Amino acid sequence: MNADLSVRIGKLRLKNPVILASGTVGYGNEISEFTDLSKIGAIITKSVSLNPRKGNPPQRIVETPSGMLNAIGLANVGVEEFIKSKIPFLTNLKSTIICNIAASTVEEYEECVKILDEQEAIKGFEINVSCPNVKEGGLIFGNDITAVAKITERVRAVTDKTIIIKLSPNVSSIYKFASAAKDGGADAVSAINTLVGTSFDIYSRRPKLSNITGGLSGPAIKPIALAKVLEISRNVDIPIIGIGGIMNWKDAVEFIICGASAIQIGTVNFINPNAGIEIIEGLVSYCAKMNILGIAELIASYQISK
Amino acid sequence: MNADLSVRIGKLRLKNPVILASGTVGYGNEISEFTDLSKIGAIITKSVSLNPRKGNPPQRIVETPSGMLNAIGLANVGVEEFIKSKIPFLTNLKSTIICNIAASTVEEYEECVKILDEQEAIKGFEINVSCPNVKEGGLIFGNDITAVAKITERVRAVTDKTIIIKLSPNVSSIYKFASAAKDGGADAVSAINTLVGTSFDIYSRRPKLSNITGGLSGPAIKPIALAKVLEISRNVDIPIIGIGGIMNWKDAVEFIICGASAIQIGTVNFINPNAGIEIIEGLVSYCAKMNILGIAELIASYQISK
Amino acid sequence: MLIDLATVQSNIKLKENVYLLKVFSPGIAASILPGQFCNIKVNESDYPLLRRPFSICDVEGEFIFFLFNVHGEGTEILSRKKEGDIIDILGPLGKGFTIGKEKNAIIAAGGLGVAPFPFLIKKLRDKNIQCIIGGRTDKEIITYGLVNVNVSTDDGSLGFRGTAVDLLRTKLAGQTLNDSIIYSCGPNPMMKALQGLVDEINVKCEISIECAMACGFGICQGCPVEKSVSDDKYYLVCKDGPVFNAKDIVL
Amino acid sequence: MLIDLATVQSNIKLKENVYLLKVFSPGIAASILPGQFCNIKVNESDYPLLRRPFSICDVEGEFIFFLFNVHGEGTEILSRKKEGDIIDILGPLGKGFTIGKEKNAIIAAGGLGVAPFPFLIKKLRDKNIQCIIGGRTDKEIITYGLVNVNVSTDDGSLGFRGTAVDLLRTKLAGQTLNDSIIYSCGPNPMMKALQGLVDEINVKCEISIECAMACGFGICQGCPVEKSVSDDKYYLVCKDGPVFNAKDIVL
Ligand SMILES: Cc1cc2nc3c(=O)[nH]c(=O)nc-3n(C[C@H](O)[C@H](O)[C@H](O)COP(=O)(O)OP(=O)(O)OC[C@H]3O[C@@H](n4cnc5c(N)ncnc54)[C@H](O)[C@@H]3O)c2cc1C
Ligand SMILES: Cc1cc2nc3c(=O)[nH]c(=O)nc-3n(C[C@H](O)[C@H](O)[C@H](O)COP(=O)(O)OP(=O)(O)OC[C@H]3O[C@@H](n4cnc5c(N)ncnc54)[C@H](O)[C@@H]3O)c2cc1C
Ligand SMILES: Cc1cc2nc3c(=O)[nH]c(=O)nc-3n(C[C@H](O)[C@H](O)[C@H](O)COP(=O)(O)O)c2cc1C
Ligand SMILES: Cc1cc2nc3c(=O)[nH]c(=O)nc-3n(C[C@H](O)[C@H](O)[C@H](O)COP(=O)(O)O)c2cc1C
Ligand code: FES
Ligand code: FES
Repeated sequence: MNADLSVRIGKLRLKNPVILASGTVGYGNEISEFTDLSKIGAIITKSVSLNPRKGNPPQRIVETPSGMLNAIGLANVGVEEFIKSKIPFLTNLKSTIICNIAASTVEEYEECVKILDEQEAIKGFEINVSCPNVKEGGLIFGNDITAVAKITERVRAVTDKTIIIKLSPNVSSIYKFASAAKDGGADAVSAINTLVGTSFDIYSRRPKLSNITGGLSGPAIKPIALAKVLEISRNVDIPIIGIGGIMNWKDAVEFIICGASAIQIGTVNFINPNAGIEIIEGLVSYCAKMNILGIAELIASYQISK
Repeated sequence: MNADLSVRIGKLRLKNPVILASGTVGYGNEISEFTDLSKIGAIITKSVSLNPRKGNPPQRIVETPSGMLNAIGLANVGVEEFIKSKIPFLTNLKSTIICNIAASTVEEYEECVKILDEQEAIKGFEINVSCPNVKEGGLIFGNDITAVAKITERVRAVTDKTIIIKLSPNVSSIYKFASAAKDGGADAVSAINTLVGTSFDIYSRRPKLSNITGGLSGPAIKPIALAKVLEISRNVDIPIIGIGGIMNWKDAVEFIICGASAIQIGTVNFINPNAGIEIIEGLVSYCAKMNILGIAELIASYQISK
Repeated sequence: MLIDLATVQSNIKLKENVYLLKVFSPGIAASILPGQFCNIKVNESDYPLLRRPFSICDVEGEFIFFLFNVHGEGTEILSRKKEGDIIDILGPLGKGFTIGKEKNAIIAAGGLGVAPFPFLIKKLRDKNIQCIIGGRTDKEIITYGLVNVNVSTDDGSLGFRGTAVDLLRTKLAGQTLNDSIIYSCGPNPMMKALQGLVDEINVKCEISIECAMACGFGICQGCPVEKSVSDDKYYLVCKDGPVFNAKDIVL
Repeated sequence: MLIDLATVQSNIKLKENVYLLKVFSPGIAASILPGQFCNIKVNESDYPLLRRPFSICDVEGEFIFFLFNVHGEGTEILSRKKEGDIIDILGPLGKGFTIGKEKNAIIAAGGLGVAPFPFLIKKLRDKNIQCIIGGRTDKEIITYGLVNVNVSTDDGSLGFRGTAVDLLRTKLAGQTLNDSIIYSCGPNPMMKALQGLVDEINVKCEISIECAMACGFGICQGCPVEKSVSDDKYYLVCKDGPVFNAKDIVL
């Protein structure tokens, strides 16, 4: 018999711990040509903001060693259009849909959640306080504990659905932010969003990204992400969703051992849009091999002597 | 005629901007079998502390995608032995020798610098306030602006030689630390030291490093390091020494364009101990091709529209 | 659109740095429109990280051809593939060229911009086709799979001295063009120059453009291109393109 | 110690996952002591990042042999090298085995731990040599370049059932060993067990150990091993080893 892969994140029970990360699956339609989304634990939609955002001009992508920089700039259709044109498709996916929200003001976060709370298809919210690619609402909030606490409280007040705060790695002590999120009433935190990076053309001396800096993702950041997850796990009692450079089931297991109740995959979707399902299969085999009956046993099961 | 590659760092004039990074060339003897150190701009010795340190037990090294984690734990012979057995060799190298200093207390930094200031062979000090692999003196100082300011002032008071503060990247706003170093009297800052990361064995569930976490270096971190250098360059008027993932002359040029007056190479020495000289040769060709007469023209020559 | 582990049939060096790769991929070959591209994983490992996009150069039965030049590490790895190797191909992607009722098709390509045209030419059978191919020097001129070729080189080392757009302008001068279409592909500066010419002489023109891509199929939003009409969205090169009406986009 | 771009002469698959690589490297070959190793860059690109350390298995004139098994990505890449390929080798590194006046040499190896012994055996010509080779199953038994081989397998699928150290204990029982030396190499648990045995029966023993390494020549401090006597320093496996007197280190 296969191990029980289901995990709990706040009020949500996911059929397995594999989640597709915000901004790396659009609204699900394109990737569904390559993979069976109904088998995926949860899908987090591209960050949506109150009003549509055009995003940054080209160039938005640079490849780096074992990683990539992106400066999409939260391009999205805005809440209204999201409800009209994206939710119907999402509703049919038979996965758990979590809506990621970005905003420039505390009020905008609150407003977005309030509007989307009425949508049955949306089972929870991931609050993006950590996008490195927009001037406001990104790092300004993500690197300010008081702001994170306040945003959490305000969105908590307007929804009973699961709230996940997506944390910035660009800070000294991420656990303090997790703690603030917890105190503010969050059900979980996700860690990490991308790290700030840049790349220049050595002949024109111009930044390769129109936004100058971008967010670094992919295998390059895995060791950092894992350390952040471990740091939160050892200091704060809150469910953690691990993200950062996960390419395969081994990486996923490593995050779960370090404290993640579930994991998200981002960049790998671009290269292997079926990676989520392959990871789920890998988790099943690993559990069988290791005599693990339920994957939840594995969460934060790190063996650290001291 | 070759371009003038010389650069100024505080009171020092280096014959070229290529520096071998602390902890990645030992005290120069082993690497001198593979490369002509007299051609290198400067050599920074392994961090030395007042008393010898044994360092962390094995395992100290883990390879990661395009990077490596190390948790050496500042293993070193201590100041006394350093003077006795290492300085004579260093003196003969005909490169500029900079001594990197690590300590657990403000007083220890001061004491080390005071003792070493008398050594003619030592032309400057790099103060390591950012080692992620020791409990004290590493991140505790590196992530605390007041501590960085205080350490800088105290070492400034006991030496007239060039002082470089080596900054931690594990912070939200590195430029504030550069600014504190400047205000404290530092001649330059170097950025970046390694980023905190970890790696676990998925079968034993143990950390691969005995120290649990380690410092991430290598090409994986280059985009992050470059963004930190750019951030300092755009906000603080102080010479910057760029470090992080430099593998070749193109990477070196990218850092110089982003604001570095000189660059350090670390991890690459392990793979290609002659990399420093190859980078110098690459800089000469690049300058020739681009009609650059002096490499100093290139420093912070980034073309950013807004 | 599918992901296929395709077997390399041959990989021929056509010129210094230029290769013609032939792979067996019945699944993908079955549904290709000229101008579409594939996103290729050049290695089994996770390095280099991203797939590399390449135009589909030609289709012969169950075989697909790619024409590429060695640019960096990814294409270097691809150039070393040999018969029997397996490569992971995702495609076909994007929107191809429109084949309309025009009698005359003028193909204008710069450098490796010739890549998508051998297959397009096959599909244009009943039209008058003229090809105008430009490069910096004669070393950059590739005529694989083309017909009625006119060459231009920046340095005059082969054919007309000047850019492909200069040559095109000369050729088209005085012609009536309402029954003609230009299909073009080449570096961005060339596409921009062509947009200028097309605006002047008012001729139908489709251009295939390139940009950095992460996914190639619309999920990363990494490949925006500005619309000519002001709009609150960009086009995505991978989904809305790579072929666009020259009038529709701002480069 | 030098860095050499060595040409692959052959790369033979000896067993499932086990390869014998022969390279032409006169410079390095000239100065090798048995038990030393080289640090090999398996790729031209910067990925995988670090060199991979391998014992020098044998030397024939200007050729060097490496015996390796496919463990992860690095050795996988190495296994695909073929005649004419160039690989970047740094070496020879470390301290090798001591060749003293003992009459009898007992070689005890686990799995790929046999790697350094073909060359050592050549240099031990005038001694009585006995080899004891262990593996989990017969699939792990490699006898390339060895003499007087006794085999043990954990599952009894070939030779003695038990570990190489168990077999060694049986063989040595009752012998006088003051004119003997054991040379050993194998996984850490085996080396530990051997240290126990050596302590008991008091015989000279040198072991070659492995650990993760970044540089291989003493500049990274990445390869510590604890000394038996309490000390404020570790030994470095790459410089002070990889061969140690079994009594000198704590594993
Ligand atoms: C739709 C499309 C079709 C293409 N068709 C062909 C073709 O038929 N033949 C051919 O030789 N080349 C073609 N290219 C260009 C080809 O994709 C690049 O030359 C290739 O990605 C270079 O990879 P590299 O690793 O060798 O180079 P590197 O320079 O080492 O790496 C290139 C990296 O930069 C990205 N990148 C940056 N700018 C661009 C750009 N303008 N285009 C593509 N990638 C970019 C790549 O995706 C990759 O991540 C096409 C590009 C696109 C977008
Ligand atoms: C002195 C010495 C001599 C060796 N001689 C041989 C030999 O003759 N034949 C042979 O097959 N193997 C030998 N090894 C082991 C060999 O180096 C590893 O199998 C190889 O590095 C695996 O690389 P990989 O990329 O295939 O594996 P991966 O597991 O993908 O990567 C291995 C990574 O982990 C590091 N690592 C972790 N633990 C170890 C360890 N115990 N030993 C080495 N590297 C480790 C490697 O350096 C590398 O960075 C030797 C190791 C050492 C230190
Ligand atoms: C192209 C791209 C777009 C992204 N957009 C968003 C976004 O809109 N909102 C968000 O919270 N995170 C966004 N992210 C961050 C990812 O969700 C994820 O946190 C990050 O990429 C690290 O995971 P990975 O290494 O698996 O990609 C984006 C990442 C990429 C690569
Ligand atoms: C094995 C190792 C040991 C290091 N030891 C020190 C040290 O003692 N003191 C210090 O300031 N930095 C130390 N560093 C950090 C490097 O000097 C450098 O800042 C870092 O590795 C980033 O550069 P790189 O990517 O070029 O390696 C060490 C790095 C490595 C990899
Ligand atoms: S390349 Fe990803 S959306 Fe176009
Ligand atoms: S491997 Fe670098 S010191 Fe031993």
